[in-house]
Amino acid sequence: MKKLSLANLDAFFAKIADKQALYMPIENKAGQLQFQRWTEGAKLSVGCNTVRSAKDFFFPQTENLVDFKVKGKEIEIIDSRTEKEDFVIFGVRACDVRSFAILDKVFLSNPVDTYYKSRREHGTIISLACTHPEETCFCRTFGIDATQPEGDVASWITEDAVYFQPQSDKGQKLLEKCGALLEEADESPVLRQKQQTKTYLDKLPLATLSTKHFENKDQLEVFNSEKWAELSEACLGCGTCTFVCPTCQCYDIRDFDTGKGIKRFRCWDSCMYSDFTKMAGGQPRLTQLERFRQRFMHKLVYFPINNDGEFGCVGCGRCLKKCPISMNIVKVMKTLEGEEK
Amino acid sequence: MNTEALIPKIGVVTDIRIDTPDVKTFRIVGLDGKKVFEHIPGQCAMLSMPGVGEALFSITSSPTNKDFLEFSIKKCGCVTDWLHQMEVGQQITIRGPYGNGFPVETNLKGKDLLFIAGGIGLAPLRSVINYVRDNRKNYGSVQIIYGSRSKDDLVDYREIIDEWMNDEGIEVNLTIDREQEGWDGHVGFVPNYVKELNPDIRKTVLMCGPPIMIKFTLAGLKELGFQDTQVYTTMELRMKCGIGKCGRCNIGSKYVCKDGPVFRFDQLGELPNEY
Amino acid sequence: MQVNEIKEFRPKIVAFCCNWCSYAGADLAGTNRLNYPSDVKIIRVPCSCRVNPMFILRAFQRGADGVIICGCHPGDCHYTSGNYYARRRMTLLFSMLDYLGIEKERTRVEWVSAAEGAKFAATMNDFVETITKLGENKRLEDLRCKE
Amino acid sequence: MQKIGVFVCWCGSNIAATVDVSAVSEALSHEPGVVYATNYQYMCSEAGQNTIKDAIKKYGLTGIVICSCSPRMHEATFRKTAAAAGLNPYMVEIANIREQCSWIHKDMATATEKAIILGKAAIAKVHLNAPLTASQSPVVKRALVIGGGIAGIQTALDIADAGFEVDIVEKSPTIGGKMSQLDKTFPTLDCAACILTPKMVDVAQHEKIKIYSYSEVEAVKGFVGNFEVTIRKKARYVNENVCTGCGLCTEKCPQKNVPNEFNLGMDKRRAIYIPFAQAVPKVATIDANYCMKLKTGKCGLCEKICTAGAIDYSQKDQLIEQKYGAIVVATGFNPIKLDNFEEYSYSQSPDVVTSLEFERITNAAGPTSGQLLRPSDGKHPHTIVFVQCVGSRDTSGCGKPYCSKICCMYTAKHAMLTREKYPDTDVYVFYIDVRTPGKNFDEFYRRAAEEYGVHYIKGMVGKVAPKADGKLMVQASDLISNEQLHIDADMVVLATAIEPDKSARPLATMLTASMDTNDFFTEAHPKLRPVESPTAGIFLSGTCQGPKDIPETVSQAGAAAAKVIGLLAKDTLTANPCVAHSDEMMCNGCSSCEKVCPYGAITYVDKEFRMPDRTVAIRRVAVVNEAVCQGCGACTVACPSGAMDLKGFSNSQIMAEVDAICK
Amino acid sequence: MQRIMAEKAKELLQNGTVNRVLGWKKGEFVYDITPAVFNNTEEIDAEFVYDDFCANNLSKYLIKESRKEGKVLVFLKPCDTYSFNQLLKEHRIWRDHVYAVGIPCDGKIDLDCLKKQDIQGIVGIETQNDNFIIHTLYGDHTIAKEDALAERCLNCKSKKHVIYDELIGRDGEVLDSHRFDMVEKIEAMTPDERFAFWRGEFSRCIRCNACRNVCPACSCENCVFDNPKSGIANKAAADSFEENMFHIIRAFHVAGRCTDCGECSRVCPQNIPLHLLNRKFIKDINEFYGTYQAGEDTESRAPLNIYNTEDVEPSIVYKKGGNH
Repeated sequence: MKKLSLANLDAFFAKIADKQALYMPIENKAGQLQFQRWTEGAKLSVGCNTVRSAKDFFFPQTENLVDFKVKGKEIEIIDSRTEKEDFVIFGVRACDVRSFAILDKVFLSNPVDTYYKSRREHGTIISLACTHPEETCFCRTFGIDATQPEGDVASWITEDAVYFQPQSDKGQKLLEKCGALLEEADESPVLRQKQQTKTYLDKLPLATLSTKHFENKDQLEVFNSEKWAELSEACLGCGTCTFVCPTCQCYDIRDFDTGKGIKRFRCWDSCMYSDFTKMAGGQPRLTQLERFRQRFMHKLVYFPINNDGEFGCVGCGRCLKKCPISMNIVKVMKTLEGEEK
Repeated sequence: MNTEALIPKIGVVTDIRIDTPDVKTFRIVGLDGKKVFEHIPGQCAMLSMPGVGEALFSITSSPTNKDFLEFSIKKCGCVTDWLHQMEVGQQITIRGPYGNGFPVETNLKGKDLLFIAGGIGLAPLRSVINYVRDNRKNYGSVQIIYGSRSKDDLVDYREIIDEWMNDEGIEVNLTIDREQEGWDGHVGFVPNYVKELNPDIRKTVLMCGPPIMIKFTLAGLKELGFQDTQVYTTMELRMKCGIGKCGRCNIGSKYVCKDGPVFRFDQLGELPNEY
Repeated sequence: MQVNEIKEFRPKIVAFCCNWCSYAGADLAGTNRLNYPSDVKIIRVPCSCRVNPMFILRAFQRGADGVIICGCHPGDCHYTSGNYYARRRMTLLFSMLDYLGIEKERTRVEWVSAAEGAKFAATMNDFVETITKLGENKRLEDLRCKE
Repeated sequence: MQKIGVFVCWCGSNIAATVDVSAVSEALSHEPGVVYATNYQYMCSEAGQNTIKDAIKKYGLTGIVICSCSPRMHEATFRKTAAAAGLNPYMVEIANIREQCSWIHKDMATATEKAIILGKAAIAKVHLNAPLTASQSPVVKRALVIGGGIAGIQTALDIADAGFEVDIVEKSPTIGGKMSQLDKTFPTLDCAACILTPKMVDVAQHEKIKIYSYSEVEAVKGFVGNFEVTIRKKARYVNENVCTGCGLCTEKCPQKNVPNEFNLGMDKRRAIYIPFAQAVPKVATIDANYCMKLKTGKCGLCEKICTAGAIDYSQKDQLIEQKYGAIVVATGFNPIKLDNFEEYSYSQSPDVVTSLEFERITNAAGPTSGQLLRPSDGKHPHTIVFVQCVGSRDTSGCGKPYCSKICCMYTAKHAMLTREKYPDTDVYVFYIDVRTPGKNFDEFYRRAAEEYGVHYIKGMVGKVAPKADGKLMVQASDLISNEQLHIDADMVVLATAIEPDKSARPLATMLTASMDTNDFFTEAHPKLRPVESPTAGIFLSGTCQGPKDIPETVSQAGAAAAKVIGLLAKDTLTANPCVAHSDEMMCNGCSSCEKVCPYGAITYVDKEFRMPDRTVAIRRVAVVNEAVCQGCGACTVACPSGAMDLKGFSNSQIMAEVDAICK
Repeated sequence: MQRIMAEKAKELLQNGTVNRVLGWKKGEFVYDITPAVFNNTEEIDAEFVYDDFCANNLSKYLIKESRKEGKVLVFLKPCDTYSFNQLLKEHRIWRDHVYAVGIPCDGKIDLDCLKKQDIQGIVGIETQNDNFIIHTLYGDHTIAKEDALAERCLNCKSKKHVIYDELIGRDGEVLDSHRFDMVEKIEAMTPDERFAFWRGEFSRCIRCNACRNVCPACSCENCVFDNPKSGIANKAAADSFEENMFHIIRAFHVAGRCTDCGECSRVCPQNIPLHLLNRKFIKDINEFYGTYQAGEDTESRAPLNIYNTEDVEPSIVYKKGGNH
């Protein structure tokens, strides 16, 4: 374990930012935490989690896939990608780090999504242990330890220092580069902090939320539950939950005619949108009930079926905070479970 | 498989055949004049005109055809409208092949096969039929029951008459929905015709057509004594990426573009009825 | 003169003209051989009230540097009231664009009658000059549409 | 995709001198969808048109772009050319490279560059053109004239003389209107009754004209060529067909104390009455507000004495439905109420009268049998003050902002006639301006002032106050000599502003015809279409459109009739196919579009829809009446959902042009 | 209040006036309230809630609910009644299928106000006079009510119910609010500052469409931004232009129809002050064409659907509209 005096934090950031882009949670104009590029004088904010998840780094809101030029009957295909630059994300919480593993299962499974892969390879993640979990947090439900986050480097911020623990070669190399600022340290302050945080985690209102009901579940049984109607009743069909979710990865591919050529891009899409599955031949999910059900079936049932029981949720609690009508995965889980009792 | 799954290749349209008033068959080769890729019968490919859109279509030609790919496409939307007004020599983009295809080298081998198709549903089956015809010794008897609204709406009519009907060991049963002048064949809906023909229940069924036809034919087959495990179908649902990632083509836990489009009915039975 | 101008900025200007007054006014400017820059391209619409804010934004997206809407003088609308509606819509839209910090001079409404060929030409000369001074539209551009 | 042909015209040297036409046709030939591009000296010539026709046939063109002069010049020509070759005429687009390119630019390079861009925009548009067919609707060969004054009478007669059926709806028991109340007419001083009553008789006797007197328009549906109108025929308790108009009942009726509206309440009539001797139709009407029989059930005298047996106390209002091809509004005017003008003491002194009242006083059939007598004491007045602009040109909000137009002249007439008949009378006229723009008008005014010795004083009357001796103290200012005047007058006559009849506003709503803020009907175009309402099939006659005198009214009435005849002469109407269209799947039924439509072309229906979730829902959706829509496009922008679009100038077409221009 | 409302709902359900009730339902925490339809008295007893967190404007749900069979009881706060009225005016709600009960509102809490004051881990909230006592995992906080209220409530435009079938409590007055202060502040900026301000705001937009989907004025069957045929359909705001366009066009489409209920800003996950766009239009309309409050009545014509021959010219923007 390495230790960095808090007084040296900016120097540490400057050292990293010297060679590559460095991102971290910084308060924006709206008073929200947002991953932003660090520049001299920017202030790291660690009060709570960011509003948008860290998935943007690897799966941005929109990205250009390929360009076309059309002339007469001929088409030219242009792969306009350029080499990505290396970057470091500091301050990713345990839940968000886990979300990368979930996204990996989608994007890195065969056939590999090279756009995602390239970003993934260029990014180094310095995670940060939580000290003041929020009432909406329930990462423990999915077996995540908020005090011991995954990532290339794990970090803990105490009153006077930051402690680092490399967890991958990439992480190791990053720390080596900043070796001058770091010193070997005893991990007892970290252990003390973990202990303290655990007492909070135990007290969280959702501390006892369990996925048991959904483990090895027959998909038809959950699918056919009568509770979906009531749960989806007030859903506005917006994409807030989807877009703040660290694991939602549905996308749409569209063409944009610039007048000088065609740009094919992909962008976030939401299964909550009424046009998500609309196609020339018809619409298989006709009502908001079906679309709402799809989102939660995917996270709680389909994803585990296809991924050795791993759920498509990391308990970050963003949707609990941001849904305009306060309907969320916790309510869905509790309601469906309650039905059985 | 293509290393850049989302970046297409260029295909050149070398032949356009008008099958029915709203179905055309397009022959496509690569820029080098060769086949763009190899495939398994039942697989699909994503065709697109930049700026118009991208859509997934079954490959209609058989893998045994070494020269080109063919797609029979029915006009029913923005992309297909555009494809229908193309002329020979037009370039389009193509990527694929996608999906599992029919188990022609495993489960179907040595079996007596019954093909049931309605309308444009013949398109994916034609690939299998021609594959079977070209590897005749690997399969048992072949029966094809094909129906459409009218004589004019029978896709690949010439090929059926000139080639399939002349093949030994292939029984072709055609039907149209309503009486029509110049038609002395069977008249009636496919599900009823299947029941009338009362096929041997040891056959393996490959079925494709409009949902309503599938529904009633399946019920009819079951009445005759067929099991879900004997019947395969293929679906084309709201696919966008073609590689199981964009998240819209799933039926329950299965992605049509990746785990399908060919499903056996016993598999579908375990999935939500959301298709 | 010509030698020193290395890269002269030529604005792209879209003019929506109502069929009955302003388009005819533009025709009259032509008939009288009145000069105005070729940067102005006219789109004929039945009435100024046909101009949807969407069109104006679309023009800026596609690289226009200025958009001008010409209609019959208030009270003279061929359809009696179209320009009155256009006037309200455009006033509010322009005010909103200004509120968003987008140069207000890039959008304009002028009433030009079928007899005012000279006014049409003068208006266009003036508008082109204004836009040329303002320079390229940067605040309401779509980078994808720029080469 | 369309197969497009591009035809670039040289227009001799008009275009070709400044625009490199072959460069244009060459450049445009590479645009998507263009299968043929050429240029020619004169595209509008027969040879040029043949080039187009041949190309349409040879290349199977589905759309053509002509780069030439303004579409205002030759769009119709080329549309016809296309139609002759079997191509829908609305698949033609014109790129204006003459008026808007070659004629305004001097430099060939820039002009050519611009011409190419204009051509590209036209090509981009024509890609999205759709064949349009003008809709046809039959014309009901019958006209309705609302209002039976001189305007309505003249319009009806002119239409009927052309051989079309006309109905007049008049809300009072007789036609004739305001003109029937007048004595003499300026500037010729001929007798109003002498010229009006023969016309009224003509109307009554015309086989093509039907009069619905004592009737009002209740409801209007439909559109140009095909209006469905409901007329309420009010109960007059007299069988019109039987009544001979002998007038016996009107002499015997015991209820004698009813204010006589024909004489503006200055004398009395009976409860059963004929408004005046020459009334048409000359039948009696029972005033239900005063008739004892109808109010209390007692009396019944008129029924007893009527030899024709025409009295029918049980009569009810009758609703008549009739179809019309055209409607003429001729609802006329009224003097304004003088409640806001207390300074003239109109409500306090009977000797302060309006000009119309003065007209009755001087009329031989009036309350004083034509003797100029003061209403208060029946004595002959020796000093009369006329006040001009009472409520006209008044921006204070008390009166009307406009000039009532007729007052200067009738005041001159009154002053002159008074001086002629009673030379011993002093006549003063207070005016702001004297406006005499009409044939022989100024001569007339000058005669009044110069020959007849009328005292014209430029100035305002500040106050009229009744004095104890029965005289009226008129306080006024003389603006020329700049002094205050005090005149003791026997009578004061107020040239009261006129305003549209109160029935006009609800009628305009029924007709979806627009009105200005003063409730005058607006014209389709103030200069070019002055007798038509913007709403197709609705025509304007007389003072409902604005203040005017009799000759002007009559000529406008004739003009309106000519327009109606022009409409009714057609068997069917061909509508402009570039009209608005609502996509009912997207329509919210919010009524925004209806509100901005100047023609009332949009209505709403509740329609059953199969919703995406397979349920059936009833939704309110807009429907555009293509026969009424004129294609301005106001609705398309008012519609937030984009359901409303304009054929021929659709959102996508205009945006394609924008794209092409900005490329 | 909650008890009175629940009693009223049960009474109307039992006497058959209505067959269901549109109200708010409790959540997991104190603040996560969900709009819900209650079909019987048991459901009301179990889950019905009305408190300082019931912020949702229920009028938009009536578009769907009023088209169903039977009559629905809806509880409307003063500002919600304006939306309800506006929707009635646009024929979007079937009036005879709705029983509207006006309820008082003292302003609703904005959770972000609490979070901004570093209050997190909220597990409970109590009201004490003019203060809230907030229990969190990390200790209690006391804050003044005023510091917890949403901006729209601090600048409440009206406590008057413009339409209802029945009113619970006393009706309030139209208030003299300061809701245009921030608009004026922006107007007073230089164009460069304004541009920077809005770019900063819009650049955070993730195009989740929450603002649109929650907006009672955005009641289109098919939004132009979802309709490929509209020519401006866009899903992602792939360029800063599209971010601008979405918000400009959306604001324009609701101009003259927006009642300033403030739901758009409430639901924006990125805290973009969308109400400042709507208020700009409202302010301009008031200044140019006379004061107009959408939803105040059902008869008046929307300012963009009417005109006056004496209207100001668009060039007023050059003279007036803000700082240079």
